[in-house]
Amino acid sequence: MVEIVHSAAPLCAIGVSLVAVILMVISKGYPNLREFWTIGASILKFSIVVSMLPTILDGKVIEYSLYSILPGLDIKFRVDPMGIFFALTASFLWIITSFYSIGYMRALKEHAQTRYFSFFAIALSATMGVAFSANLFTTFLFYELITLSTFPLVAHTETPEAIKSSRRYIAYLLGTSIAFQLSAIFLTYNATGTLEFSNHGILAGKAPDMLLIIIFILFMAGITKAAMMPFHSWLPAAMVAPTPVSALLHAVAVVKTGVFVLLKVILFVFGVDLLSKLGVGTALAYFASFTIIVASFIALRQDNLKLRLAYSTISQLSYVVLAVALLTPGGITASIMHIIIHAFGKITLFFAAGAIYVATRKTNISELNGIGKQMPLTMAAFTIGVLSMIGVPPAAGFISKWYMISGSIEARQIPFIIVIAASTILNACYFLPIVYTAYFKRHDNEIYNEEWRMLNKGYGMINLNSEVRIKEAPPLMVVSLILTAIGTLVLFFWPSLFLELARMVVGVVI
Amino acid sequence: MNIAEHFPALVIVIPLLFALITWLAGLINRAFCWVIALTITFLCFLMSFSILNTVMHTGRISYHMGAWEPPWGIEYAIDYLNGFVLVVVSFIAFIVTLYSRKSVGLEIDEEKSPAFYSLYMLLFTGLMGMTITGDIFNLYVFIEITSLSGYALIAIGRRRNSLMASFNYLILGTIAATFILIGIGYLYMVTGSLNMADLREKLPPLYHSRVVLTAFGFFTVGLSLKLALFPLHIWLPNAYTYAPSVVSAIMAATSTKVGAYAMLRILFTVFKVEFDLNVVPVTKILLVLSCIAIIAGSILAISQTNIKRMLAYSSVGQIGYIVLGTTMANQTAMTGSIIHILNHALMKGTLFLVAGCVVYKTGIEDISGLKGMGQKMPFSMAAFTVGALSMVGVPLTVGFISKWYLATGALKAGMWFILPIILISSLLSAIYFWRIIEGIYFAPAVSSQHSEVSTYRSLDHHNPHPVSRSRDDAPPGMLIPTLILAGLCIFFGIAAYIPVSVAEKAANMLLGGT
Amino acid sequence: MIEIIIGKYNYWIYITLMMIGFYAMIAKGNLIKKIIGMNIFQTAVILFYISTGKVWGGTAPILWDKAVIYDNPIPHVLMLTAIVVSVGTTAVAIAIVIRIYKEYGTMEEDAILEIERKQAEELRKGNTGQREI
Amino acid sequence: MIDFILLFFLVICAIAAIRMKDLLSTVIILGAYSLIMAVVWTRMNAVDVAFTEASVGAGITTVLLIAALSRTQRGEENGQRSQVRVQGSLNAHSIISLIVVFVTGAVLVYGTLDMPDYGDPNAPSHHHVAPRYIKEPLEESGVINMVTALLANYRGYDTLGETTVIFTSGISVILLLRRKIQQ
Amino acid sequence: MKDDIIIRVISNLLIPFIQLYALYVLAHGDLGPGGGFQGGVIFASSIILYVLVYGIDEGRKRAHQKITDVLNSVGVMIYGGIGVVCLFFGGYYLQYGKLPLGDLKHASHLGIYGIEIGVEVTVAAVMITIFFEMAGRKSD
Repeated sequence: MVEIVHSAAPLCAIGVSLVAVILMVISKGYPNLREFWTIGASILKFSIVVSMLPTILDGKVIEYSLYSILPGLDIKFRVDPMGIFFALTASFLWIITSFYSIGYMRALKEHAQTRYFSFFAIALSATMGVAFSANLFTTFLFYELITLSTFPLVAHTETPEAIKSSRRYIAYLLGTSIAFQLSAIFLTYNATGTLEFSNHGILAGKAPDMLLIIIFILFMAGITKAAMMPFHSWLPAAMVAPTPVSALLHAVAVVKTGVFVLLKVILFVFGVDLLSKLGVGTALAYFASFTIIVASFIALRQDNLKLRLAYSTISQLSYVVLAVALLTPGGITASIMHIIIHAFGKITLFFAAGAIYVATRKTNISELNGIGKQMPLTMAAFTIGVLSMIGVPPAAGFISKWYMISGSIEARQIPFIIVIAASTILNACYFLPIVYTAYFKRHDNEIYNEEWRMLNKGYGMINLNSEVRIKEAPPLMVVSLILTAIGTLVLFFWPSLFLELARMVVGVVI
Repeated sequence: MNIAEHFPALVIVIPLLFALITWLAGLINRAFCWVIALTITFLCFLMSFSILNTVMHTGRISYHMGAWEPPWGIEYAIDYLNGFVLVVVSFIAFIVTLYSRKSVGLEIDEEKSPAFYSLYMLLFTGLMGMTITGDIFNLYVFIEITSLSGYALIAIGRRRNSLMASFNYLILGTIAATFILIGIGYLYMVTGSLNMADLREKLPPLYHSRVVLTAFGFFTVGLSLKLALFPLHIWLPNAYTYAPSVVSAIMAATSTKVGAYAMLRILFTVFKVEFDLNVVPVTKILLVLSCIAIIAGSILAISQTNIKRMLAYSSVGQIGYIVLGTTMANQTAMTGSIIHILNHALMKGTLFLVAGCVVYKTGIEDISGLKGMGQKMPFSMAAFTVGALSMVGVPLTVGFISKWYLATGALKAGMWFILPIILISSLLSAIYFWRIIEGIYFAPAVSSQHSEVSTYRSLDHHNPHPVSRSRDDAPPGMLIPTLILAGLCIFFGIAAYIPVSVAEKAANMLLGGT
Repeated sequence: MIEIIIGKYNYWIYITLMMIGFYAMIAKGNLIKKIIGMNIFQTAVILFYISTGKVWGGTAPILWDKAVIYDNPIPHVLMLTAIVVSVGTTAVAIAIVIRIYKEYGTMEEDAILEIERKQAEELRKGNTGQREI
Repeated sequence: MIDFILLFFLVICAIAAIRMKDLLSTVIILGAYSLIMAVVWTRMNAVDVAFTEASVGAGITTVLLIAALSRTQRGEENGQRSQVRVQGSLNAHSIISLIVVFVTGAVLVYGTLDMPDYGDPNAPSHHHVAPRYIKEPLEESGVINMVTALLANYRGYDTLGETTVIFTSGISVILLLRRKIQQ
Repeated sequence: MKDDIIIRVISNLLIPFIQLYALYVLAHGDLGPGGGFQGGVIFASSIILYVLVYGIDEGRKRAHQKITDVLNSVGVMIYGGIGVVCLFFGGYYLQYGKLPLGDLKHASHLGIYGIEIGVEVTVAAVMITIFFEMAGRKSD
């Protein structure tokens, strides 16, 4: 039996950014102070999470039950290896993203920055809440909170199309979670009388198989944040948001929350044994494979950089699902690892995209000819990210791919190896061209400068004459994207900590 | 004399007498009216609270009017259920009264205010009386007091449509009351008793008598008319739309609830639960009707452009919830519907009060006019958002508690098909409320063309506020009550055990437990 | 069968009366007619009550000798209240009708609805037709 | 027999009252209806009720209705404003109403089948609480008119409610009709 | 109709008797049919007759608006008040027996009279009010 430590640390980790929100709103008029709060909160949050790490590594579990609304509806937190894993990822990336978005927002002189940073912080607390939640109700609570608090970020620009796509965003996320997730929760509670997560699942033997399968399907349909097809179209739509939002929320917080909750449900509500007994795991795996392939094909056809990244996200998320659906140690390890690995890789790519936009106002891949010479650092980081996505050493993507393959071998599921291989090729097909354009396509100077003048007339940021000149984005942004790129490499060379956590998870669930 | 022992009588008599005094005082100085109304509603709230407290400790209270023991005299019988409802009604009334001063000052001609407040108090008295009485004929009398004052209060809405709305309400209300009267007569004929508890004892041998069945049918139809259960809701939307804001608020928040309470009384106190389940298929009929009501109400609400009308239709749906819970006749669901009496009162109260604030400030009544209000009236709009989220049933709001109990209750009763209905209606309400919230916060302020419409909608002699994005919220006198209600929507969503503890006892009692 | 009719025919007459009034309430277009129907309806119900208090050979419930049979006084009392209620309702209804006539210049439901429909259209067009109280 | 004729008259009056086009005569007929009703009740020994009906139903109500007519209009026009629509809708409407009415009436008749016969001295309603009211008015209330005793004493609270209803209607009428400042 | 001598005389003759009769009905309510309610209505009808004969403004002179307005509520107040008084003498609400007016029989009797008076006042006043409010000129 695992030893349980009672401590309010998880609560602090969640609360700190909420406190920060208040301070931000108070210091509305003083941007520097406000940004200071953001940074301070993010660093504090990260350190709190880290402070919990040793306890977890000792094989203990931190619990804190905050309040019980009604019997069965407790707000309760439990920090287990998986939770801390996710929390580390999110909170660390928040630090970097804060720097990045400060640079971004100021460079573009965006409006309503206080609202932006405040809701950003709230979203992060909600993410922590999901990471640490000990039962389905708490999860659902913070899951909804993420949805609601990210809406203002998606709708940030308040242009008609921003409103339109944010409406689709809310419709998908709120709608499905109310319709399917909530009903799944009701059914679970009715069947088991509890909503607590437990290592070997709570549903085993509590209901007829038919009902269990229905509940499973409801959960899968309800956790739309995982962007499984056919419930994926909110993610591309959400790309109208400012790039940092896309970066953190749609590459890390929101979608990762989706897959994280999915894992939680699969491992701690149903349990590996039950699922393998029901045989829905394989079905889910096929579903995921379908998403992987189709999304990759759609990504091929996107010219808008962010959209292509979005579709790649959709397929990458399904990696996680696919891996866990194998229900083998290797698979589970792979899916957990892929959460962080994809997070670092994808955020790098988004940062790069944002940097390019800030520096040159270019959003389409076809316009990026020769950008590599112009923004060498950015593109270097971009390349690393791409490698990680494809899964080529020395980028971390290789690790997850490796475990995935071993997992499918354990599961004797050769088809999925083929799927992975195929998708790897597809990744290469839609990412390498970007790198190629960026570095090796020369561009005719005349048109080039012409373009430049037109482009920069309105913004009056730079007025360059005929020569191509190095023009990186503001330092804050460049630094942060380089950091994430380095992170990707680091994860390849020293993944031990995270592997350790992943193994602990595998240890308890199997 | 021990005053506390007479609270059951006083909680009705005091507002009644002061309704008269309000009228007299109004003849001297109109400023008194509001003060008296406020004081008395608050006093009643305190009294009902202490009554509920006593009930929780000592169980059912029975007060004999004129010391004539039942069944000879009229009895006031207070148990967990109507103790709870008493507190809800009196509290909401207090809040709305607190709010009313400015709003009434705007929407009612000054020299009419004494009559208005007097009738307002009478409405309140009637509601309290319907709740507290233990004698079916006395119930009828109080129903009539409530209805009569209601007709007049609706009819003085500031647009002429209110007259027709009120007249239709009068006709249907009279039909309902007369049906109830017929029911009483039939029951009296075969039992010779008018006392609810006594009837409960005397009826079971007669359960299969055609007279009793007919009486039951007439009670059900009459009360359904009163509480506007679909499809007998036709009077409600117009009435709530054209009535003065204060009246819409108090009626939407309390009178339909009291109707629902009376329904519970007849279904589960005068008749026993076995009757409803085994002898007549009433629970099944009501089940179907309420399901239709829930869905239809939400769908109709979506297609509205006028805020108050939209809220009215959503009320139709919410009433469906209350009835739905009772029809499953199991502990959890019943708790759900009793708790929803409170929760819906809070939510709808909040929303209608906000609607009143908007009318007061800008005269806007249609949804498109709310665009950009987030900047203009931040606090009111915050309250609106809370109320709306709570209607959708987001966790940590009262709405979620009701849905939780209803859904789990439905599952306990093995009625799976209820679950999708509840969730679909949540989705629909999410749609029609989200549309508004989005407009409030993420849309530019209404264009000049809009503001023209709005000034047209508003009173000619009192529209000093051109619609602008500049910060200009409702006066504190209206804002504070609204915020209190909104706050309670959250508070009871978190501290749910407080009302639930009462509601569970009440549900248990209704279902024949002790 | 026949004794049922003998015993019940007057109930059925009351019910006929009620239904006449009820019909007028819901079917008539003229508001005054609705009010009149309302009166008939309520009076018929009262008649029904009173008849339930009748006892063959009973005398008016005014005590002068304990020996005699008296009619049951309870329905009488209840119906006193009911009559009062009905006159109160009628008064309010009439008041509303007078106001309606003042505003719309007619007492025909359809005509009024017509006017309201027109008003709603104007309102959609946005040109003013606001009234003062 | 006389009772039957009176009841028959009542039905005639009722039908006439709602058939008449001329509202004034309708009101007059309603007054007649109330008077006959009062007579019927006297025949049933409900003297107090009859008295009230005579003064209220035949008296006040009629007066008020006539007053209303004097301020509005006399004839019932069948909504000339929109002849076609009105006619069409009216017919459909009245058919539906007829169905509703017949159903309701049928249910009521169904209910009567189990009722104690008219005037049956063994009807339960005469034996549960009534005897006390009949025996005790003098001792317990000091009056010999049982109705008064019951009205003012045993069920005095209902009567308070009833008086309140009257007050309510008075205030309502004031609220609705009183002109602004009356010199 | 002011100038019709016969009607004037007859009504002048009748009105006092009608009002007297109203009081009689009230006072007699404990012995025979009648009571506050019927009495009130009859009293009101006398005023109505007066108005029919002499016109509204004349009528208003006799039954002043202020007075009727006040009496509207005074009646109910008497009624409710008696109930409250019973409380003060340690009884339940409306338990006339507890009133310090001799033995139970007597006390109840007087109590009943009291409330009947209350009813009569209110009913009369309200009926008069309603009539006056409704019998406005067609113009308004």
